[in-house]
Amino acid sequence: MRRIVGLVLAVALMATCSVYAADPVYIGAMGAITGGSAISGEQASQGLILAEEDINAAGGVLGRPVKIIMEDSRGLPTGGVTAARKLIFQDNVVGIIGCHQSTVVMAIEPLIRQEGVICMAKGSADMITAAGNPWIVRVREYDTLAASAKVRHALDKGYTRFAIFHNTDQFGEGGRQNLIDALARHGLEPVAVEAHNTGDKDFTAQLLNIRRADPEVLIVWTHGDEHALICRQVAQLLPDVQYYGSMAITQWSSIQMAEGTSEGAYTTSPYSYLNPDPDVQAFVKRHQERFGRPPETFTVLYYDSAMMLAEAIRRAGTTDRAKVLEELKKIKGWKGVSGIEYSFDERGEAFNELFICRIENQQPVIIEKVSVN
Amino acid sequence: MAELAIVLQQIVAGLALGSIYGLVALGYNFIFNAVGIVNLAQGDFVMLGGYIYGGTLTLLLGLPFLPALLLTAIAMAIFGIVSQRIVYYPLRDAHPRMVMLSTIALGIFLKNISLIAWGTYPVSVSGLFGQRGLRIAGVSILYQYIFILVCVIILLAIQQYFFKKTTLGKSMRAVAQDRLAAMLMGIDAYKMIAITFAYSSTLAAIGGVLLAPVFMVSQVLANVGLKGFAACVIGGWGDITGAVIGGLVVGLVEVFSASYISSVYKDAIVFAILIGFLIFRPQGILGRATEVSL
Amino acid sequence: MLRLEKVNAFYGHIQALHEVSLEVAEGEIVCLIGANGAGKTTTLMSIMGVVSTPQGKILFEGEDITGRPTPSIVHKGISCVPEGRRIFPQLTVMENLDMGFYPRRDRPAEFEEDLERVFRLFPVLEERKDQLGGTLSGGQQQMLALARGLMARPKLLLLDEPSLGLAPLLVEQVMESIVEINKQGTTVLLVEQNALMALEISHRGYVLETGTITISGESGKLMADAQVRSSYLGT
Amino acid sequence: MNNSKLRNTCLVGIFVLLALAEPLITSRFYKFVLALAVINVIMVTGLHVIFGLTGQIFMGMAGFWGIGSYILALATTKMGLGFWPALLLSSLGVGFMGLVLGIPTLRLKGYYLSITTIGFGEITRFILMNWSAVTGGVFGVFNIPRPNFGSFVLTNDVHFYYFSLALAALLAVIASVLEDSKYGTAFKGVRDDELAADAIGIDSTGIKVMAFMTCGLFVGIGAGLYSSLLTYISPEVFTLEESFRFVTMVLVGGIGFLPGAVIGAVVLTFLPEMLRFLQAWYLAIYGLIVLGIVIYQPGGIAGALQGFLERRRLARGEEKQYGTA
Repeated sequence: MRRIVGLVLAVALMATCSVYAADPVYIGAMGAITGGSAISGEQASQGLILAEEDINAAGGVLGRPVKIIMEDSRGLPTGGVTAARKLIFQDNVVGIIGCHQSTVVMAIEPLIRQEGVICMAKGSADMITAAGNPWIVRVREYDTLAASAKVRHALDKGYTRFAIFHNTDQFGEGGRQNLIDALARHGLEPVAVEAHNTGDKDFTAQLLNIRRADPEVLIVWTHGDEHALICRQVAQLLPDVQYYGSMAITQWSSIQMAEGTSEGAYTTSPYSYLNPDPDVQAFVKRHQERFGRPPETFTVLYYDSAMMLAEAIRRAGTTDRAKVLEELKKIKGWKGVSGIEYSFDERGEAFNELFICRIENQQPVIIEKVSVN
Repeated sequence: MAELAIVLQQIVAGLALGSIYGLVALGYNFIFNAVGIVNLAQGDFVMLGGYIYGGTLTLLLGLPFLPALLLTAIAMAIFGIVSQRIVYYPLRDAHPRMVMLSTIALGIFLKNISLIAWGTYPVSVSGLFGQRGLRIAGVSILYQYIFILVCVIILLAIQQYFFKKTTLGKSMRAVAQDRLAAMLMGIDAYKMIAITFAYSSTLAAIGGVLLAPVFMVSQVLANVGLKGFAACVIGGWGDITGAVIGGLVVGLVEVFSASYISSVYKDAIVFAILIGFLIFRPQGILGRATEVSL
Repeated sequence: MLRLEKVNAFYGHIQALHEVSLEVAEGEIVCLIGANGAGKTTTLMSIMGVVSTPQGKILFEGEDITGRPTPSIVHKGISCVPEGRRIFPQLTVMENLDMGFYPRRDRPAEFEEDLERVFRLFPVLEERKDQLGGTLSGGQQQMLALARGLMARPKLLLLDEPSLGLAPLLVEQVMESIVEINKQGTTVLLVEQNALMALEISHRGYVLETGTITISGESGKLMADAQVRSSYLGT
Repeated sequence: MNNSKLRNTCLVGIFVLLALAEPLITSRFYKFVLALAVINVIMVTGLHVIFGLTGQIFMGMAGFWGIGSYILALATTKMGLGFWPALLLSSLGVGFMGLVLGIPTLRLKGYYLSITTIGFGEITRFILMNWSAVTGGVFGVFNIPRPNFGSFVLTNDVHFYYFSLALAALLAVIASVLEDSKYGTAFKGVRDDELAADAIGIDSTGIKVMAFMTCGLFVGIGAGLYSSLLTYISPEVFTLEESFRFVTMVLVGGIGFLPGAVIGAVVLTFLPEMLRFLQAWYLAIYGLIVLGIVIYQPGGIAGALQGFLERRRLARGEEKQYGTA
C-alpha cells in the first residue's frame, strides 16, 4: 500500500516538474500574520495567493514559475528584521512586498539598502520614501496625500473647525502631523487634537474633550477595530459632527463592525469594492467566490504589487535586482485591480491619485477621484 | 450646562467601563476565594466566552440571545473544569509560581488558538440592544451598559449570598484557606475546586457575552483581564463587594485621567495606581480583606 | 474499632512508617507518643487517607479503609484535629463550626443540638461566635479546632498535638476537655509530644520511634516503664 | 559531580559549541538569528539571577530591555557618545532602574511582585512611545552604531556574533562566581523559603533588591547590544509578551540552572524562526509547549538532563556492584 502511494506521489511530482522544469523565481512578502494586527496580514496573503495563481497561469516569468513566500513580521520591527533576513538570505527573493507597518519598513530599511533588495513598502508614513533609499518604492497612498485630500475636500464643503483624533502609533502620529501641516497650508489650526492607544476600547474621554472644542469636522486617523468603535461612540457623543475616517472605514469588515454608525462618513481610499470599473469588479467577484467576502484594500495592494513586480521581472528579462528595480520604476499608468493607475515617480511613490469615498447605505461609495496635481 | 453634561457623561462612561472591570474582577475573586490562586488567564476566558457566543453561536448558528447565552455558559463551565484539570490539578502541590506560569501559558494558547478558530476579523454582534441608548439632559447611555451594570449587581448579590450563606460557598472558602483542613472536615476539595473553575468560567462567559456588543470580540478583549486584576487589588482581594467597587474606581480613574491628565497615559496611570495599592495598601480600599499570602 | 496492620507509609522515596500496627477499642483514649519526626503525624495522616496509598491494612469498624479518599473516611465517622490547629482564619467561629458539621450537612436539624453541646464544653466560643477564627488566641483556636472536630459527631476523634504551643494552664484545660469528650462517648486517638500529659489521661499508649512501634501497653504501665521514663518523661 | 562543577562544565561546553556552530551554519539568515540568540543569552543570564536564583517571577523584562536599548540608542545618536561608554551607560542605567524598581517592591511577594513588574514594563512602554521629545516616540531611533574597536566597526553580523558571544561568556562567568559566593546562597535561600531565609538572618528584601540590580546590569548590556545589532529601534517591541518570552526561556531551560537558561535562550530564539512554516499556528503551539513543560517537566531541559545523568549514575553504580561481586 505504502509503495503505491509513494509511486503515485512520485508520478505526481514528476508531472508537476515537467510543467515547471525550472526553479521558481521567489518573491518575498511580509505582513502581520500573528499579533494585534493579524487582520491585515490575512488580507494581504489572500491577495498574494491570487497573484501567484495569476502570474503562473500566464506562464510565470522568464519561463519559470513564481513562488511568493509570505513571512510573519508580527507587525513589529523585531519580527520584521528576522523575517526580512529570512527572505533575503534564505529564500533569495527578488523583492519584498510589505510590510504594511511603517515602523517595520523603517526597521528593515538599512538591510534593504545594504543588501540591495527591492522593497515595495506598504507603510504610509512619509519618512519611508523620504529616507532616500533607492531600493524602496511604495504602493500605497502616503500620509501627505491622504491628509491634504481630506482637508481640501472638507474645506470645499465649507468647514473650518477641524478636530483631529489619532492613534498614538506611527501611523496615527504621522497622520496627525500631516493633517496639521495640511491645515496650516490653508492658514488653519485644529481646534482639538486627541489621541488614543492601539487596543483602547472606550474613547468617551477624548470625544468629550473634542466636544468641548465644538468642531464641525472630526478627522480620525486610526485602524479598523478602533475605527469601528470610534464610529459607534461618535454617533452617541458627537452626532452633529462631520466624520472623516481613515482608509480603514471603507473596509467591508469595518462597515459591518460599525453597525451603521459610520453612515455618512467621508474618507480617502485607494480602493472601494463598489468601484464600477470592470477590472475591479472582476477581482471582487473572484475574491468573493474564493474567500467569501470582498477583498480589502491590502488585498488589492499586495496583489497589484506582486503583478507589477512580476511584470518588471519579465521586462528586465532577468532576476537581477538592480535591473528589475529599474524596470519597475519605469512603470507608468499601470491599471491595478484597486482601480488606481500607478505611476512610479522619482521618489518611488506609485500613487498620485486617490478616491474620496462616502459611506452610504453601508457601502463605500466613490464620490470623486482626486489627483495630486 | 454643557460642561455639566460633559462631566455627567464622563461619570456615566467611567461607571460603564467600571462595571465591566468589576464583572471580570468577580471572576478572579471567585477563584481566589475558593482556591487561593489567581487565574491570570481570566481575561482570555472572557475573550473565549465572547468568541463562543458571538463567533459561533450567534453569527455562525444564528441563535437568539438567551439560548446563545445559556449554551455559552454551559460550554465555558465545561471548559473551566477541563482547564482546571490541565493547568491547576497537576500543580496543586507545586509552588504557586508554577500555577501562575501555567495560567499565563494557557492564556497565550487561548489567544492564538482563537485567532485560528475564529479568524483575524473582530467578531461584532449586536446583542439585545445594539447601539441604542437613552438620552437624558444631553447625556447618552447605551442600554447595553445599563444591562451590564444590572447584571453585575445581580451577580454580586448572588456571589455575596453564596459565599456567606450557603454551605457550598462556605466550604469553598474553607478549601481556599486551608485545603488539608478542609479535606479533614470531609470536604471533597478537588470537587470544590472543579466547581469553582466551572463557575468562574461561567462568569467569564457572561462577561464575554455582555462585552461583545460594546467592545467587539478580538484578542484585544483579553486585555480586560489586567484591568479586572487591578480592580481586585484596589477593591481588596477576596472581598466580593470590593471587587465591584474596585472595578468602578478603575473605570472612573481611566475616564477622568484620560479627560484631564493624558489620554495616552491613562493605562499607565491605572498601572501606577495599581502598583501604589500593591505597595502601600495591599488590603485594598475597603481594607476588610486581611493579608493575603500569595 | 480502629486497627492498623503492618502499615508502611512513604514520603517520596523516604519511608516514614515501618510496619506500624496498633489498635483502638471503642470508648478508649489511646495515646501515641514519640519524639519529633517519629512518624506520629504520618500515622494519623495515613489513617485519614492524606498520605497517598500507604501499604498494609487500616481497618475501621472492621471495614478496610486503606487508601480511601479523605472525605469518605470522614463520612465514616473519623474526625481529625490536625497539628497546628488549622482552623480557617478567614471564617468566623460559627462558620468554622459549620464546616465541622459538613459530613452531617444532610441533617441540619441536629446542628443546633451539636452547637449547644460544644458551646457547653467551650463557653468562650459562644461569646466569640462572630469573630474571625484568625483573631482568636492560641488557646481559643485550639478549643475551636476541638469543637470543630466534634461537630462531625465522630465515632473516633484523632487529635494531633493538641497541647502544642499552649501555656501550661491551657494545656490542662484542653486535656480536661478531651477527657470530657471521651466520657460523652467519643473514642480518642491522641498524638502527643507531651508524653506525661498524654499518658495521664489515656487508657493505653504506644511509643513510636523512627517509624516503628517500640513499646505499647496500658498507660499506667508505660509510665512505670524505665525506658519510657528516661526517654519521654525526663525522669 | 557537585552542582556548581556540573554547571561550569555545561557552560564551557555550551559556549564552545556556540563558538564552533557559527561556521557550520551556512545561511546568513541563521547567522543573524545566532547573534540574536547570544543577545538573548545575555538577557537571560540577567533574568536567571532574579527568577532562577531568587525565585521571583519578574515579568518586566521588556521594561529593562526597552530602557537599555534606548539608553544606548539615544546616547550614541543624540548625545554623541561612543559605543563603549554608551554600553556602560545602558548597563548602569538599567542596573539603577533595577534598584529603583527593587526598593518599593521590597514588601511584595509572589503574584503581587509579578503584577507590579508587569505594570512597570507596560508603563515603560507607554513612556517610550509617548515621550517623543526624548525618545523620538513611535518613530523610533535610527542609525544606531555597531560596536567598534578603534576604527574597526563590526558591521558584519558574524563579527558581531563573536563579540557578543565573548561578552556573554564573560557575563556567564560573573554570574557563576556570584552564584557560588555568599550572595548566591542568600539568593537561593530567598527562593526556597523566604520566611526561613529571614529567620536565619538573611536580609531577604535587601537580597531581592540586589538581585534586581544585578539583573539590570546584565540586561542593560544585552539590550544595548540589541539596539546596536538592529541599528533601529522603536518602542512597540517591548511588550508584555516579550517579557513572558524571557521568563519562558528560563523555564524551558530549567529554573535555577544557568546552563539551562542559556540553552533555553538559544532554543527559544531559534524555535520561532524554525517554526515559521507553521505561520499562524506557531504561537498557539508555543503556548502549548510552555504549558507542557510547566506541568510535566517543571525542571525544564536542565531537569531532564539531571534526571538522565542521575539514572545513568545509578545504572553505572549497579554495574559496579555486579563487577565487584
